Amino acid sequence: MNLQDIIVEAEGGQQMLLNMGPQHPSTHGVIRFLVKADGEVISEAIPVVGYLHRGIEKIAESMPYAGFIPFTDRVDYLAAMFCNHAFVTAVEKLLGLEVPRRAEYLRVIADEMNRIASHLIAVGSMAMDIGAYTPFLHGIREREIINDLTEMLCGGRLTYNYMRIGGVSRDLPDGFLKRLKGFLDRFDPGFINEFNRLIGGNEILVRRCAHVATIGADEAMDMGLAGPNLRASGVSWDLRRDMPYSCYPDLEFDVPVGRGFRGSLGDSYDRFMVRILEMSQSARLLRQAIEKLPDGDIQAKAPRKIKPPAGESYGAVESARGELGFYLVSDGGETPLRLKIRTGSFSAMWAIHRKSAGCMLADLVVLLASADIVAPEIDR
Amino acid sequence: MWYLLFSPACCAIELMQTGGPRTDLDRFGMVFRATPRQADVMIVGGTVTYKLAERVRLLYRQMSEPKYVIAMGSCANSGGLFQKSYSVLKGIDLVVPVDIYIPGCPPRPEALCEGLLRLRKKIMGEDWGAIAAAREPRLKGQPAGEMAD
Amino acid sequence: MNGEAIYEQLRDRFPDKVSETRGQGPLKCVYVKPEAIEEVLIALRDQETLGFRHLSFISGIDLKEAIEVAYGLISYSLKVLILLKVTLDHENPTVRTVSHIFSAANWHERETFDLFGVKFEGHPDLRRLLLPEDWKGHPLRKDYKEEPFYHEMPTTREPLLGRS
Amino acid sequence: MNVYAQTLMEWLKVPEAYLVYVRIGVFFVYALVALTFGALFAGVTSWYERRVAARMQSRIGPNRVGPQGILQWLCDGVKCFLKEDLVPKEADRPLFRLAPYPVFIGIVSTFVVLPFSATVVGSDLNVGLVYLIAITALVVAGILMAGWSSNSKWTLLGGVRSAAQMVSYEIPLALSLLVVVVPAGTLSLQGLIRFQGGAPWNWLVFQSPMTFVAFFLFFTSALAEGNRTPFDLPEAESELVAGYNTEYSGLRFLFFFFAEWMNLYVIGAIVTAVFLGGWRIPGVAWQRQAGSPLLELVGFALYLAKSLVVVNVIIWLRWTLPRLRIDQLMKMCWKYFVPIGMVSIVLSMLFTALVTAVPLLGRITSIGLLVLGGLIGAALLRRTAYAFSSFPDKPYFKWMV
Repeated sequence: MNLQDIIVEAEGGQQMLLNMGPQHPSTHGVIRFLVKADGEVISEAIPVVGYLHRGIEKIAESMPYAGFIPFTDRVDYLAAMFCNHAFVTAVEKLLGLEVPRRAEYLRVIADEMNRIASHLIAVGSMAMDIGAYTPFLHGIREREIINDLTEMLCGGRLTYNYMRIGGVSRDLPDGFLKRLKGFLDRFDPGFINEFNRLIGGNEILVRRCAHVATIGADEAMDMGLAGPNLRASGVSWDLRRDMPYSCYPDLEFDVPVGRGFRGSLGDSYDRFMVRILEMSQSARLLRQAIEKLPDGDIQAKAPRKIKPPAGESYGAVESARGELGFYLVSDGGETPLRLKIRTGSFSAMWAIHRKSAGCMLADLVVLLASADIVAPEIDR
Repeated sequence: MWYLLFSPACCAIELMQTGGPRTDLDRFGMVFRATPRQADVMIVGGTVTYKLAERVRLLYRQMSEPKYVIAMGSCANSGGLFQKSYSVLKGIDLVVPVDIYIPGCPPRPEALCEGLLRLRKKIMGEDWGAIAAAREPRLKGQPAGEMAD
Repeated sequence: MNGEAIYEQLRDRFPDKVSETRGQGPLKCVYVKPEAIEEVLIALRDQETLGFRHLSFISGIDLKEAIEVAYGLISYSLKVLILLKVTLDHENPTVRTVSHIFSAANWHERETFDLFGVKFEGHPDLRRLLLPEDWKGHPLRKDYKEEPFYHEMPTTREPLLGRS
Repeated sequence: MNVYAQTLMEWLKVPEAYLVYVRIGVFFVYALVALTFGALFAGVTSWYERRVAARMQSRIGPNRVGPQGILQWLCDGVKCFLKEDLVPKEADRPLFRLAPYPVFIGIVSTFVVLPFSATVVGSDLNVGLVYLIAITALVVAGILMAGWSSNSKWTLLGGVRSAAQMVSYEIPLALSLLVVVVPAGTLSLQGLIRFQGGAPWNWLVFQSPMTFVAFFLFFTSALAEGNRTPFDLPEAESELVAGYNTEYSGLRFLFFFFAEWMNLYVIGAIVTAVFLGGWRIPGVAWQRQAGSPLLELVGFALYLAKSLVVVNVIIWLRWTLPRLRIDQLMKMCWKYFVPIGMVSIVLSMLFTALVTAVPLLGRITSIGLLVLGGLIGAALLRRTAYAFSSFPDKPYFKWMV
């Protein structure tokens, strides 16, 4: 059944068919929903994705390995560092390359900074979708500081192109760690507490989010959810801890899990709160990484022309939106034979499709925001 | 000037940050409107695929005169990084007329501010008679505006 | 338990349906007969000692003479990723759907159908996911050719500046 | 206004027969002045709101047009004038064109009874409150018309939401006003103001516990009535694009826009008149205030200042609170507000009877409630002071330690 048939069928029936998007203020990026609604109550919200399908996977097949790193930035523009990281991990696994310790630490520092930045947008835009505009801009304010830091680090505000196969592109600039420490002192616990006072504990927000679109643990696993969405459902699964990569085994951190903070397990408020808790864990990781940062090289000796042997590898990192994996098939040439990008938003979007029935129109917006969707990650 | 909240990709974040605390677009009296009817300028920030291009065209037709388009970022200008892709439109000027092109991938907030101020300058220098003449056929014959989604 | 041991177990259980461990590089895989993919996945998911509850991805691979579909599975208890593959005919690739086993597969299969033209039999809603519905061809196949126009929009553009 | 017409006649020595014309003239001028005041207020408030919002969000806000950007609203207005007045192809054309007017009229007509000071009032209707509630119902009709005629589902949803919400909240609104009417014994706005005194303990808010409750009831319901956050569902940007005015552009949108901000003043003015002592100056009898131009001006300034405080609070609320869901909104109205209003009326009657018997009790209650109100205000101030302090170290949630 194609879209036209769905439209015709719904128009003939008792239900109202709403076309939500692609230009709709709350759809994060361009996502379109065909909402079958009976008044305010949704009977089905059919997502129509692909408005941002840029064929990155096809481009990869014609690009040399090193030249593809800038493209990975655009897979998830809110958390571009993770895409860098996952891709270089996949290539390094294929090459069997050992990355210097210092480079690993720099990667982790960059990653965790990016995680904070991404979660800030996630929780802020959730508040915005519920109607409070101010917390979002407070998030943006903190994010600007992180943007400054990444600009110092790699010259980019959004799209970093920081990691290289076998290391990172440049070492820390002077004064970077001091500024990062300054930011952390301000951010955790100061900003997080302020944010919680402003919006996290707001009774209206709690009422809007608690018990809304509850996803149980079994359901979450079945739908392939990952990252904070999965953890909010009570499944303690974090690639950083469970399938360790980079220098995460050296660092101590907790994995916050949803436990029905104000409602039932796995509801929208849990997803919101898990992200806030994760931000403070990221700050903790950053502090440790600054402490332990070793001296040494930042770049392993990688061949100038990267030509990995034929084979397959899967480089996965725990991105801000869950498991981000690059499945790489090489035939021994200069370009990959196939690159498949597995993203968290893709499965989250499917979960939204499944969970939307029975929600109210306003709940769909909450569900969408709480799942933290980024359109290009779905479409690639 | 009120801008339309429509940004497909990466540049959306920079657009938000431009409206945010550091480079405050509200200083120039620019706020976003969610509906194309009330917006004066459509900022197309990001990659436009063929699937989306029809929507961009529709949104442009839904806007009321006088209307302006800003192509933000190299993807919107010419396809940018994704020129080689099979599904990306190579520049939005193939579907809608563009007033200002802002380079960058994504452009910095300062660049976007500059672009908007340039647009303002451009509007100040416009010949009103010519615009009225250009609008004439539309007012007479054609149906005004399409339905919104 | 590492990947090799799991492949071993699978071979013991389905001796004629699961192949030897193949592939080079860090990630090895086993080939499963296309008609057996459902039972193998059910076994992987439901066996207590394995517990592969997470379908990470489904990916098509175009090898020019054949199309492969790869299934990446993660076990929460064993903390390991395994890769299963089926080999399909290049002209008319068809395989049974697994969307009733892992509901996450629903969209992954739609995506694979969209980009590779792999037909998943029994899929409840096999439509194009990413590309417009009237798109011609499956772009991630190696023999895909771009059309000059899509809905009167040119797909190519004259260079703005001469190449210097 | 009749007083002024009389004075003018005597001053100009116009024969008695022309009284009607002079009256019409005076009313016309007054209407113009009131409308200009309303429009000016709406415009400046829209700028002011943007500045306040910007401050709350650590931004600057419009500051380019005029000193501190105060003329920004004028720019936006002119821009809207020049924009194409677009009617969608499939819209119900006459209805679509007509819809903004009821909204605008509904809001502007409230200026008939809203006083500015002791004698400057359009018409001191003896059913002023009833008139207010009745005339603002026009707004619902306009919004519903706009929602329906645009022939778009978003506007329809916005219109229906708005209608449901406004019709529902009119009931607690009226009930809370009745609570006040019981002790005052009048429905006229001027009468209510005269009943109150200048000093805070003579205000109707602190008259009795019931009026105290009614004040909050009224304030909340008025927010809902005026589609302000946390009740701005009809124009919920993230849900319904822009609600009922999605399809409007140019001048017609401007009407909605103006109505929205004028409504701010109307809410502030009603709250001030009914609960906060209106134009009364502490320690001055209202009869004296009616006579002297200077005292009238002072009264007007006081009135405006009080209204502005209320407007300010509304703006703060708008930029802090998220919005409710439609079912929660309805539940709140019918399950809590209406019963509270009903009970308050009954209790208010009993209390009035009691106070008539024991006058001292009334005085004690007033002062007690004033202290309570002061405490609430102090708590609010503490919260505000907190916003100016640096980041806190104490976690908000206990389990976050």
